[in-house]
Amino acid sequence: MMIDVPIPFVAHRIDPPSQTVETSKAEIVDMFTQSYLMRRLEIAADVLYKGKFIRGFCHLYDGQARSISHWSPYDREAVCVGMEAALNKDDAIVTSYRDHCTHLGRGGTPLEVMAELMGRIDGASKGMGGSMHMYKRDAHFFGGNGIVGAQASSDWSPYDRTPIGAGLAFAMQYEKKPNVAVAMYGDGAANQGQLFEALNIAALWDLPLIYVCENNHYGMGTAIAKSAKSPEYFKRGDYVPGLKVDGMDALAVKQAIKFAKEHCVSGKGPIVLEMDTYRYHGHSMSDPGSTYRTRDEITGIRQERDPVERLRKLIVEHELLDTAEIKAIEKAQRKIVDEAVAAGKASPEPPVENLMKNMNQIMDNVVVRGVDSEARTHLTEAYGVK
Amino acid sequence: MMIDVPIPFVAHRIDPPSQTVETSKAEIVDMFTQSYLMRRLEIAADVLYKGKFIRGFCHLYDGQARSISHWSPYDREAVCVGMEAALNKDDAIVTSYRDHCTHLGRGGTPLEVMAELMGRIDGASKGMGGSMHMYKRDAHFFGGNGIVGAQASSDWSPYDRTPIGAGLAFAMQYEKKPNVAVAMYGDGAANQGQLFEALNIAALWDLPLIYVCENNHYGMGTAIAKSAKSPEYFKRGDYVPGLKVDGMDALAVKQAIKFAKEHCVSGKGPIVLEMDTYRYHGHSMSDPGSTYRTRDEITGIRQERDPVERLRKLIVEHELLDTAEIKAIEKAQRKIVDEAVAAGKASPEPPVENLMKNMNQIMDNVVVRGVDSEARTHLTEAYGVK
Amino acid sequence: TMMTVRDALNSAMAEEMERDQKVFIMGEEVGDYQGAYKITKGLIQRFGPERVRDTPITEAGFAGLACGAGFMGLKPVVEFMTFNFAMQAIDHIVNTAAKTLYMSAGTISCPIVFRGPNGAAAGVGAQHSQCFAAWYMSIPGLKVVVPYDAEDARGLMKAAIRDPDPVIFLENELLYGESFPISKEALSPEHVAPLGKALVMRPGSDVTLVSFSKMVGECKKAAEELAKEGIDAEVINLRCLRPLDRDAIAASVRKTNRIVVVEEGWPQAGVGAEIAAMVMEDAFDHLDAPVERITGVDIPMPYAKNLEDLALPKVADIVRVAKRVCYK
Amino acid sequence: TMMTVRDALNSAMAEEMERDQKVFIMGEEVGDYQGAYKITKGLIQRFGPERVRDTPITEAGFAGLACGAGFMGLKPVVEFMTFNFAMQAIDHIVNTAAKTLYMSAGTISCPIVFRGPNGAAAGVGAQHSQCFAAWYMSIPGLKVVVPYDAEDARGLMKAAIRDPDPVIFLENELLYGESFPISKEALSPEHVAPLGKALVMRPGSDVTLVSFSKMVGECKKAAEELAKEGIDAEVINLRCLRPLDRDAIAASVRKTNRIVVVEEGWPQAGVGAEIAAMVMEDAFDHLDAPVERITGVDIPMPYAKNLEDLALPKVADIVRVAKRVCYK
Ligand SMILES: Cc1ncc(C[n+]2csc(CCOP(=O)(O)OP(=O)(O)O)c2C)c(N)n1
Ligand SMILES: Cc1ncc(C[n+]2csc(CCOP(=O)(O)OP(=O)(O)O)c2C)c(N)n1
Ligand SMILES: [Mg+2]
Ligand SMILES: [Mg+2]
Repeated sequence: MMIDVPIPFVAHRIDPPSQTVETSKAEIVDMFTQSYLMRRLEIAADVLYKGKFIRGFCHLYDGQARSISHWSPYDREAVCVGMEAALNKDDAIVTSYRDHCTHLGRGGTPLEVMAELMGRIDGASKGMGGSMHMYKRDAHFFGGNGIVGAQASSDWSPYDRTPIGAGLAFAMQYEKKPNVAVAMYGDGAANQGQLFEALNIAALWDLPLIYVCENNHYGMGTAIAKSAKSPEYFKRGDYVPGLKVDGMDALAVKQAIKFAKEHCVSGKGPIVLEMDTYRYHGHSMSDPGSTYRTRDEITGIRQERDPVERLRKLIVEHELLDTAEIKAIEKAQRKIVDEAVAAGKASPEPPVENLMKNMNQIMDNVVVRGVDSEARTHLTEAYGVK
Repeated sequence: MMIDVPIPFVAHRIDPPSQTVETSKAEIVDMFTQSYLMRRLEIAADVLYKGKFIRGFCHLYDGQARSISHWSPYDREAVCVGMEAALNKDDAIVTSYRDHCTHLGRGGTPLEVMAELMGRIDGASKGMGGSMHMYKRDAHFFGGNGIVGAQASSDWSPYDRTPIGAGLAFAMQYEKKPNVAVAMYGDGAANQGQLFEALNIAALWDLPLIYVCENNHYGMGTAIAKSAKSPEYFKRGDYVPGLKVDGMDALAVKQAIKFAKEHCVSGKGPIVLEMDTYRYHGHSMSDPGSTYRTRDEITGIRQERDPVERLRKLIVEHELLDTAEIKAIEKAQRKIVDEAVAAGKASPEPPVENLMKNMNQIMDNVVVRGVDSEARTHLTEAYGVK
Repeated sequence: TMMTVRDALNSAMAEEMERDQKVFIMGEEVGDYQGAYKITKGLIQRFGPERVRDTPITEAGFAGLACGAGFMGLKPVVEFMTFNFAMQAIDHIVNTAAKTLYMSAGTISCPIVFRGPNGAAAGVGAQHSQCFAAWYMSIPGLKVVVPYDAEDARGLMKAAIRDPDPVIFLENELLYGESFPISKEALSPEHVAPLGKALVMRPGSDVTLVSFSKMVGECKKAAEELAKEGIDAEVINLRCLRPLDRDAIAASVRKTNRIVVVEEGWPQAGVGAEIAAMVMEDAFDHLDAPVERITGVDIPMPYAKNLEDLALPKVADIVRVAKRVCYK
Repeated sequence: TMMTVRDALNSAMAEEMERDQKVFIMGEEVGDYQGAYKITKGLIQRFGPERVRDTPITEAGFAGLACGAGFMGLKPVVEFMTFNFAMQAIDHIVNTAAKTLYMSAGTISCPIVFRGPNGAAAGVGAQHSQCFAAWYMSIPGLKVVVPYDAEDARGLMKAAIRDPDPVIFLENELLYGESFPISKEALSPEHVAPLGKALVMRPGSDVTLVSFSKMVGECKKAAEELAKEGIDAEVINLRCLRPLDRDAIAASVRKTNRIVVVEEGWPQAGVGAEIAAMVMEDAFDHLDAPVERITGVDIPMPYAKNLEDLALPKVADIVRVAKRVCYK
């Protein structure tokens, strides 16, 4: 089944892929199912946050507002599901704090996400990492590499994912694997110098590296015009090819990632994808986004472009499922989320002995000091075999 | 008097300046005099280094070779004198370890250079900074901002000058001064991420900042093809205009800097200049430069392009001076250098009390610890008035 | 009167901007957004976007830029959204800001205040809970300020901005919203607190509790607990880690003969280590018990609340250890 | 047999590359140029450019890249031309390499060796003479190795490469060319030295001299001087700062009752501070004199030779202070 994506790709130093995407009923239904699950999961997380089940900075002026914006990826499901449709689990991903969806996309469970958010033992990182530090090693998911917590500032380190991504790509090449590494970052992070350092190395060494810039037009309260002289992120690799993609369209994302992966795996080096996500909602309370257009306009555009709605529309237009079938999917996903929330709440906190676990793998001679001089733990005695 | 520079400027996102440079007999003679002085000073420094008057890493495998290459700017006099011909002393400069010539260009004395190299009190930094840390605050020269010592590795920090330069430019703008800041860096340094960070800010804020990339085609043992995917340094500002300049031609440099300064001061923001310095000599022993062409070729090209020789030729061609007059200049400059060497050698080491001087300007409560607990110096007692 | 630490910092900066036109503010979200923690609230409205500069998220770039501006005689006050991000700029802080005055034989100075929240907040995990106090206090050429209450925050911020050399100003996010009594004197626009002087927050004769920033509050609480048990603790607020007020610490130890140092950071080569070493050097013969350090547990910060609680010192720890050194 | 530290490091890396194909080397000038200090000499010829990677001068970029490669199971050995330049990459070392294993509940590890010369060389001035030992030893999740001689260099480098977690390997440029006797055992390709164990270089009963890296040599010389004056000094080579062998230090103090710690770095919150604090905690009652720290002078490093000499500890300082703690 072939479907044309409405918005054309814009290319830089490369011929763009076709706007006609090969897909199937199963794929579209799966994308819808996945993205609907992601949407519900984020809504549930938001409720949990407000109910103080998830740690955050309630004393902050705008903590809640930030939390909502950080967690509500109303514009991100398309990127996640589109990406996974073109990758396999031997391809590696390193992403930003918005890692819940990525975690699901990589095959993680809703419970792993929910429990991690609440700092519980069933979490993706057993409660040690927190909401923004989920990892899934067996699916080559190297985490929301940054920081944790639904709060204004320390949720994550925009700077440190792209060189890591280059390292993942290096390993693919070193081990001669037919895979790529994907490094995801925001428009705000796109100005960080390390990005340019890593891209130069990746280009010199022809590493199979896909940069994915999720341009939601704001980094915290800063509009891109204030943070980037050249906000054409797909061109920011300069001498590296790039592609601008409608980041609200899962099929466009799939097509772009497929194209990028082929480019990389064929030995042509890195590529930069800009996912335009037309940020419809405020990034935070202080986002002026609502001052320059009416609520109606925003709602209207959202109905047109919302990634989940778009997939639903596709299903309806092409008569892939009937209304009852769609409803059944939605119901099933909501149930999954409800169960994950309940299981997450029921999940115990990590046991006290995990406090000093996993600091070193070889624990010989490692003695961890507690808060005072009398509290000492010999790690081999506590955790290890000699 | 109008003179055409032989090699055209290559421009990026800007119309290049004219190849015809307005100059005068006085200017050319002065450029020759200055650059001849710089050449002789560097040769003298080399001799001093070999005579162990200047500290260095003689135990290194290639210390000497590096020292020579680091100090012998056979390709740099043009950049220095050309630059000064277009700037005034209210414009600011921050440069790399090759700062001797820049120091002279800014009005520093040969003795200041020589004595600093030898770690003596008459040095530009009173012996505290070392060969690569000369400053001249009253001429807005903010140093060879990096490191010291004619040795293989720690002579300098390629990374930290461009943001500093942006800061100098910021101050010009903040104080509404009609001046520019010049930040100089090498082709190896050109890949550092901070460069891109600072350039983005400078471009966003329209700071009067000139990036000068001295492309001598190698960073230590690394040829540009191995360190930069895109070795077109004048284009590396991407969205920022750039100009490629024959860095061996003082008049071309002057024209380019004049052009760049006008661009900046008129409020158009930063610009990137690449000074192509066609590195004729080895950067070090391990430089393969001599393996791919014959000695004769290199000598031939050097005679054609050597910046000092070129200025001499210009004087002869345009009959600005006769042979005797040129000889007289050379003799006078050699004498200046000889005297500076002698005075430098005679200059005492800094007094012991300078050890703890200039760490803080407000010294209240500052007690400096010596090598053991009994050695303590109250700075206000030692140096200050309460 | 009462004042929050946030207002103390904000008013101190505003007054110094008023006083000296060379003072300007830069950092991420300091302008339109009013600061991630609202410390710069209202300043862009009052002083305009020329003097309150929103930067892109490029710490190395803007910290280096601040150094250049400082070289030229401007007085940047640079906000790091948290000091964790300052690691990206630390080369400029150490190699450019701290060392240039010395290297240039006193001709080029770098009058910058680098400020922002430092150390553990709550629920922000391993990458954003680090205390950098010990790192910075080791660097000659810097001054390192660690305010506790509103009085500290105002007086020390004003002193830091007026200091002609680089100052690291380590705040604590969890204190921003706390209200403290503030003296009339400290409210004067001309009041500055001295850099390098510790403050006795509570005199006592049995044991000295030394700390900085948020832990001063915990020590005060511990002192109250201890008083109930008949132990009279002296509480010292260091205020500044470089210069470190060794004399104040040694004088207290000469009186109490016992000392406990409290910090949230990691133990190895921490602030407590320095004070232990320094007390040994200056008052060894007066010690009736070993110097005790109370510190954060020597692990990356866990996220789960129960473990995070265990990773940081609490009042009960201070009480327990203070009793131990008093052999009670 | 005798071996230089350079050859010890070089042969250790070569053997580990031979042993494990996942080990590779990267850094500036490590390949064609053979290393700025020739530590990687011959390796590109032997193992090819795939496994000996010359990088551009972008420390943050290649250190971050190494972290990603480590996550995937490769074992990068990253050369910083000097550790001064590692400040540009320190966020990756601390926030990525050191903390990820913990944050990921043990699922993602980062087996990297970050190596290169650390501390003062000679005549290189303030920006390139800094000792980072105390900074790194404060970071949980890292191991920090500080070899002195060829025996250390070989055994510890091999252990560091085999360790599945990040290791900071602090060398000293001035030792590279020095030859040391090396045991037959240490020459075996299978020999590894334990991380976290100090070594008694010279047993003694009157005073303990503790140090690491180049200063171990100075302590040995000082011990000889002291012997002439009838003082029997025990010399301890720490070898590793994290884990720190507290037991070895405390055991020595229990025997000698006196200790002097020697380092080239700055005093405040330095290695010596930690050891002073730690000795107080573990052996306070055995101390007959305060722990003394000998350190670099608390200033940026001056360039002029006469001042540089004054800025660093010398054998005479060690002798003098050791006598002081022996009350002689
Ligand atoms: C190095 C660093 N500086 C600052 C921050 C604080 N911070 C967290 S998120 C953020 C904005 C990031 O914007 P963008 O990259 O556009 O991501 P978005 O939230 O829009 O997805 C900032 C400044 C940080 N985490 N790390
Ligand atoms: C951050 C940093 N990394 C590495 C070095 C070591 N180093 C000194 S000079 C140099 C080469 C610089 O090359 P380039 O920028 O081309 O300058 P050139 O010597 O050719 O003028 C290197 C790697 C340093 N000083 N600073
Ligand atoms: Mg964004
Ligand atoms: Mg070069």
